[in-house]
Amino acid sequence: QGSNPLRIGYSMSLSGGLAPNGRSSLLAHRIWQEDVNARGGILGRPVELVYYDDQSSPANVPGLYTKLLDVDRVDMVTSSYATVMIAPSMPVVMQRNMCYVTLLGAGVNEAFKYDRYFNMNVTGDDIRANYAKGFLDVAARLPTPPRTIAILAVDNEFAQKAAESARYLSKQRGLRIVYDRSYPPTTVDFTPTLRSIQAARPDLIFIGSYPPDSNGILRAASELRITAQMFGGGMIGPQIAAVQAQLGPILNNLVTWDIYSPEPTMDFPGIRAFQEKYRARAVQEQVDVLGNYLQPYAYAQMQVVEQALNRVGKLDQAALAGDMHASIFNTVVGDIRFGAHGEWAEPRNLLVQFQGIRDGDLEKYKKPGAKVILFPESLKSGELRIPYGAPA
Amino acid sequence: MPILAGNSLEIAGLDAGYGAVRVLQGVSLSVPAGQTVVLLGTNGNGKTTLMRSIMGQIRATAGRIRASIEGQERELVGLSPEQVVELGIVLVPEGRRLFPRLSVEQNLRLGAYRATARAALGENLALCYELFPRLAERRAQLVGSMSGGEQQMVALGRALMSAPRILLVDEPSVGLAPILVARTMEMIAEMKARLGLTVLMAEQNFHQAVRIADRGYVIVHGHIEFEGESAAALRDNDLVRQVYLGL
Amino acid sequence: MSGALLRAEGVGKRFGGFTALHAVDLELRAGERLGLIGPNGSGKSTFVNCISGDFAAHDGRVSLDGQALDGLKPHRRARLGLARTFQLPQPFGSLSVLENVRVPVLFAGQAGSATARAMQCLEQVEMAGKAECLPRELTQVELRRLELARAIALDPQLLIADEAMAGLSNTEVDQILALLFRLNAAGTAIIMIEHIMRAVTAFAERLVVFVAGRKIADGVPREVLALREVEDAYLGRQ
Amino acid sequence: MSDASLPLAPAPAMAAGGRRHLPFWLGAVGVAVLVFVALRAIGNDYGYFAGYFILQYVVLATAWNILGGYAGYVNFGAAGFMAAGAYTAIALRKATGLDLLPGIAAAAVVGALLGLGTGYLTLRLRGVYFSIATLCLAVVLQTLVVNWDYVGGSRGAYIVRPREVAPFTSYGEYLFLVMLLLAVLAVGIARTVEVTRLGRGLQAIRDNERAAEAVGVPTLRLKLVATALCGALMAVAGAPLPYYSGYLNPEGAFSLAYAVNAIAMPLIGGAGTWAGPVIGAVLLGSLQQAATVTISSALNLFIVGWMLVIFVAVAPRGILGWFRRRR
Amino acid sequence: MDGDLALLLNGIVSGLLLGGLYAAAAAGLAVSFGMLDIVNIAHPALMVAGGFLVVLVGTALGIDPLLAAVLLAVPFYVLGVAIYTFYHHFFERRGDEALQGLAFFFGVMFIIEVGLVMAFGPEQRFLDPPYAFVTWRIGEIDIPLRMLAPALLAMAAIGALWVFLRRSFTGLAISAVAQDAEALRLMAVDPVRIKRLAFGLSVALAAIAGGALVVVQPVEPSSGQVFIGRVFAVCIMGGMGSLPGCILAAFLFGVVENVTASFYGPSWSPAVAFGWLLLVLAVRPQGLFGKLA
Ligand SMILES: Nc1ncnc2c1ncn2[C@@H]1O[C@H](COP(=O)(O)OP(=O)(O)OP(=O)(O)O)[C@@H](O)[C@H]1O
Ligand SMILES: Nc1ncnc2c1ncn2[C@@H]1O[C@H](COP(=O)(O)OP(=O)(O)OP(=O)(O)O)[C@@H](O)[C@H]1O
Ligand SMILES: [Mg+2]
Ligand SMILES: [Mg+2]
Repeated sequence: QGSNPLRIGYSMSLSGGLAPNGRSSLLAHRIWQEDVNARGGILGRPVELVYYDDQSSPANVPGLYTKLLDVDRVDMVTSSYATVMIAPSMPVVMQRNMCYVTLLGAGVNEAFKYDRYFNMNVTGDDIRANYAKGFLDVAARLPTPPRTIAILAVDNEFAQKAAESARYLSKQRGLRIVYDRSYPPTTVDFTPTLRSIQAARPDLIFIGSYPPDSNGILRAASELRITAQMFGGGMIGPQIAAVQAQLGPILNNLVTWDIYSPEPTMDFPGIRAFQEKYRARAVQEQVDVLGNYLQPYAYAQMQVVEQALNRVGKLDQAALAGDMHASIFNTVVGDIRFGAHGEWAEPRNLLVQFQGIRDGDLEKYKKPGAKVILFPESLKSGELRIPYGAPA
Repeated sequence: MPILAGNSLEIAGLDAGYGAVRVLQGVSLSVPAGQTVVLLGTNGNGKTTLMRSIMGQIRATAGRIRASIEGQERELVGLSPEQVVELGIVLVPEGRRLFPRLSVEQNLRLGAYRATARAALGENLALCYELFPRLAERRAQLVGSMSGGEQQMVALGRALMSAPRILLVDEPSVGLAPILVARTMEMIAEMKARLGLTVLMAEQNFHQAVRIADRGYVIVHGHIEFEGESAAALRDNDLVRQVYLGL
Repeated sequence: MSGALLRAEGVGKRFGGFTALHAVDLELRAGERLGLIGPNGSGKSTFVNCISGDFAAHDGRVSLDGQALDGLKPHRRARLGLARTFQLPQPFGSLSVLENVRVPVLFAGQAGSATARAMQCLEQVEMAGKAECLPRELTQVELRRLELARAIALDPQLLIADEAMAGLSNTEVDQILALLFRLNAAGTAIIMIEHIMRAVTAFAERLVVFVAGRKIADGVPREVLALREVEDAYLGRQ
Repeated sequence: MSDASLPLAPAPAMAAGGRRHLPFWLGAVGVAVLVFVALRAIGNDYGYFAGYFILQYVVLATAWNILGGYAGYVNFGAAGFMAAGAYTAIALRKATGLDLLPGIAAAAVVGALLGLGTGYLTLRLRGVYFSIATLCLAVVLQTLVVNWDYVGGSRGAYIVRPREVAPFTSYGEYLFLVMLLLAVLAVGIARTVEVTRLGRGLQAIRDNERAAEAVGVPTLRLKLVATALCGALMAVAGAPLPYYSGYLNPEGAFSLAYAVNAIAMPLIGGAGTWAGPVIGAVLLGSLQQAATVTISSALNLFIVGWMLVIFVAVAPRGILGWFRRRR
Repeated sequence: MDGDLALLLNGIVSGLLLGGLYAAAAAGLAVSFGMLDIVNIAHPALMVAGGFLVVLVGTALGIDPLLAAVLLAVPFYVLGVAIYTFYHHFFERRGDEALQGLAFFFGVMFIIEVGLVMAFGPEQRFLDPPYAFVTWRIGEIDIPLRMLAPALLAMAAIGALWVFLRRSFTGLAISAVAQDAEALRLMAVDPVRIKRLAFGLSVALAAIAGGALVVVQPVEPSSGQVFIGRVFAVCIMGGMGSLPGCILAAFLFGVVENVTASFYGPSWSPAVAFGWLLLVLAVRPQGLFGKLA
């Protein structure tokens, strides 16, 4: 029995649009696997990861999870990255009453209300009330209080939720929304869109975008010399090393949502060791070289599973779920606790700002100071600089 | 003016066909320099097959095809159509085979693709429009939308553009109005005279063909059944009279 | 009863700036054998296409057996009994000869066994032996026959044969002629477009001549052929 | 440029026995029952999911074949029709609470109407022009869905399906059975088309539309029937999708994979016959499924790509073409 | 200047620049698809592969991406010749190209995409020349060199190709070859050689387009999918095989997209652009500049 491995199964996006995040999370998982096996595994059993490439296609997911559960008979399931991949796995996982720790879903459980669902994401239960809060809170303290805001978001579920939050909170705080549009992921040229935004002369520009578009948007913004007191908000992309390398000074003074920054306020136990191991292998594995984004969360995702299993001491899904609801987990992304719906009990959406960026060199992102945390108060590590568009 | 000497074709014991179907069996004929030779034969007797074998579009299974061009002897069997055309042997194919979505002029220009013809492009184009004034009027029309007769002119013109030494023509009269059949024959004769061509023409229209023919062959079921040394000899032959003159 | 089977009045057709047909009138009695001749490019095929509905004529009206055809699609006209063959044979390349003929029977024929009727049509054109062949295995004559068999299968009142004999030998021309005569004897009116004068004179009871998109003569063949304009434009000096 | 007349395998001359319907239906139902019983005996839900995955492609490929195989009109917009079906099911559920089966019926209607509309809009187009027009249609549809908040817009729609359906061991089994019946129905329809005059007419259109019209084939009507049938079946293939995955977003529903497979599968099996798409879908579908669940890396797609190339290269007339003697 | 007018003018200018990129992407297809009748659905994937290699070569040699693209055009020409040779051997020679060829190129597309993931990883790649950060400003109108330089290169390449096609016999043969390859042999032209050459050229153009793409935006292995619909649409709208038509259609497409984005929001751009194409097709099935034979 001792050498009989404990199998954790999931689907991963190793090809297709989600592959960059998929592959780097996989590397984080493998590092965790090595760490845990070096410690003697879980419940005395070595850990084995069973994963398949879902090709970033949601239609593959239900089949893969059925295979994992019915044929491979894995002991635990976790998820790949992103809502669109997690949601199609839910019916299958729920059917088998498995305890399910997922990675960066957004509001998946609002529909399913599954009590064994646990999500590793900082957004918390109420995305609408929390996601853009940092952006608007920080804006509220600007020397000249902003009166208008423009909102632009890509047509995908996460960015739309981000935009909805910005819309909701803006209205709540009496900001006038002078531009509110979405764009299709196939957009190539953002110049006309940004020019329309510019024409509306907003004080704040909130953008919900995804990696390839974030580049286009920021490039176009710099070409059009767009300035605003604050620009950014919900951009996914500037967190990624390749984007940081390419955009260089264009990122300066950009404020955006984030989940991790190597600031002293986030120096959680184990995170440096993890990132060291990760960075040592990232180039060779052709994944994000910094590991400053979801990679620590992927590691932490497995830590949650590990700690629950160790506490419960047996593969009892109901007991595991109970433990997860009740316990605090000490992970490389800090101590976390899950709320009733499986989201983090206390949301921890960061608002960060790129500061003093003069070039695309990546070394600075390994140290504090390049991407300072403005929000939440508890993790704050620097002061806001305005406006966006000013040289470093 | 081109040298008249030595553009001739000599076919000996030629066998050819399509896969298992043997169409030509031991065909021998000669096209002497500067002459117009007609190949008579009703449908499906192998005229087109012979033309295609000469051009290298069909590989002969036996026999020889020797061309003498400007005093140079060449064996044609085994050559590709491109190589045959490069030698100056040009075919006006059955069904004309024009490029329907190109204009008249583009079709004509393509005719001048072979190296020697390129040099004379301007000259030949002018000659072409002189011979076929209708084409000059319609030089920008897409060939696909032209009537049968007009297309036949383009086909002849295109062959002319290749600056041929030996011209092969496969059933030029098909689908042409009587007046045009006559005119086509005259045009072929005129092209021959102007360019000093040697001509091999497959035809069913005996009366018209024989007007410009110096000699002729009758092909029946892939065999040469009769060889007429002159137009008169053809006219007097029983086989010809039976098949073509309905006597 | 006016007696006219086909009546075309003022049929005109332009291609861009070029007028291929200038207001052509033509009437045809039931069972008549009409020869339509004219130099290449004089608009014969264009006229046929206007009658059959392949082209939308710019001007004019066409009626068959008293029924106006204008605006009807070609297949409707075909079902009303107007059959045509194409100048270049247009077989259904992936269907066997028999299936080629079954298509019109299925869509326009009467009830009964389509296969039997199709075979019957093939027998009429002496193609029964090739029923299982694919069109690419046929010779030119056979393709013409297939073309005719498909037309016959429509039980037409009027058959327009657009150069059904081009490129055929004398004997073959005679065979097709005999076939057309047989059809005609059974009551089908026929318009024959042909450049083979032997066939035209043997077949037509009336001759129409087109030149440059205009009808320049219409009458008894002997008289028409003797006309100066016809000789100049079409026959040439013999 | 290549007009509607695409060179395809010559249709087999229908033998007299080919027209008998009862044996076919009995056979088809027999096979279906056999498959179902076998999977049930294995008693493994994964079998149902893999089966569903393959069967949806059987329906999709069969639908494509009606227009593409018989009539020679290559439809690039399969994903659009499929998504139209899926979103019809979602919209119906949101509006009325009706679930899968009514959703399928509604999808059939919507798909047929959409097909009819496509047919009308593109009736003058032939060859590649038609193909590109269908591609455009899919893009336009996707934009509409993305901007249609009622069905979730770009955020996607959740369908929380019941965990159990009365006599079945699991919802997966139920879905599989539904898709199995749809597949039998689709193949049956395709075969009926093939052996009736509709199929002959479509083949005539494929070979030579002008000549078809001249011999009395109502080409427009036939094409419209074909586009409507094709659209309806494709939509039907998509209708259970939201129930299958519990969540659907436009990107997933309009995935390029559907358009590609809808074309590749009939080609690999042998286009222009009812059995071809079935063979192609089963073969390529199982291959894809097998590659996905056995190879845990991006290599699986790589292999599928190569298999596609190799298949079409070695079996240019489809698998069926191997068995059919060249006449 | 009036705000809306400036917006419109800028929409048009940026649309033209975007059109330059589309033209670069579509020109190769105008040759393979428009003239040779080869439905090369993998063309955008080839373009992206070109983009990756441009990054690789440009970084290694420290040269401008556009220059790297021009250099890469040569090996891409060879690649095109190889692909065509395979295609000819397995499909065209047997007369199976129309549909089977389509499936073949779908396969090629997958292979390229996944091949790129396996070779370079899924991360985006970029290579920014210094001028990519320069924007010219003429009155109210912005002209970013990031968009202008690729557009100019594309125009130059397409112009050269056009002159070649119009002026040379080979060009004439290329436009004839799809219509009747056998007849072409009777003009002393080897149709296979012509097609090989033309397809090689079309793939070489994919390399140039790849360079243009890299300057405009970073590339990812799946970047090509965005372009599939657009480049085919541009080809069709321009009229098959007409290069000037292709360029004009590309410009129109870019302008329609960008003006729509300026005034009605970007989410309607594709629907308007493609819907407009549908309309063009319904009214003028042969495309804007196509001729009917
Ligand atoms: N591609 C082919 N495959 C098989 N048999 C063929 C092929 N082409 C021609 N044939 C056959 O070869 C024989 C000779 O044909 P060919 O075309 O040479 O005759 P032809 O004298 O030119 O007749 P026509 O007057 O019709 O042009 C015919 O019986 C024909 O059926
Ligand atoms: N689609 C078209 N576009 C432009 N011109 C055309 C078109 N179709 C035919 N024409 C022109 O119309 C004229 C009449 O052509 P038509 O085919 O009717 O002639 P025809 O009398 O049948 O000649 P033939 O005896 O050679 O077959 C020709 O000059 C032809 O070029
Ligand atoms: Mg012949
Ligand atoms: Mg005609």
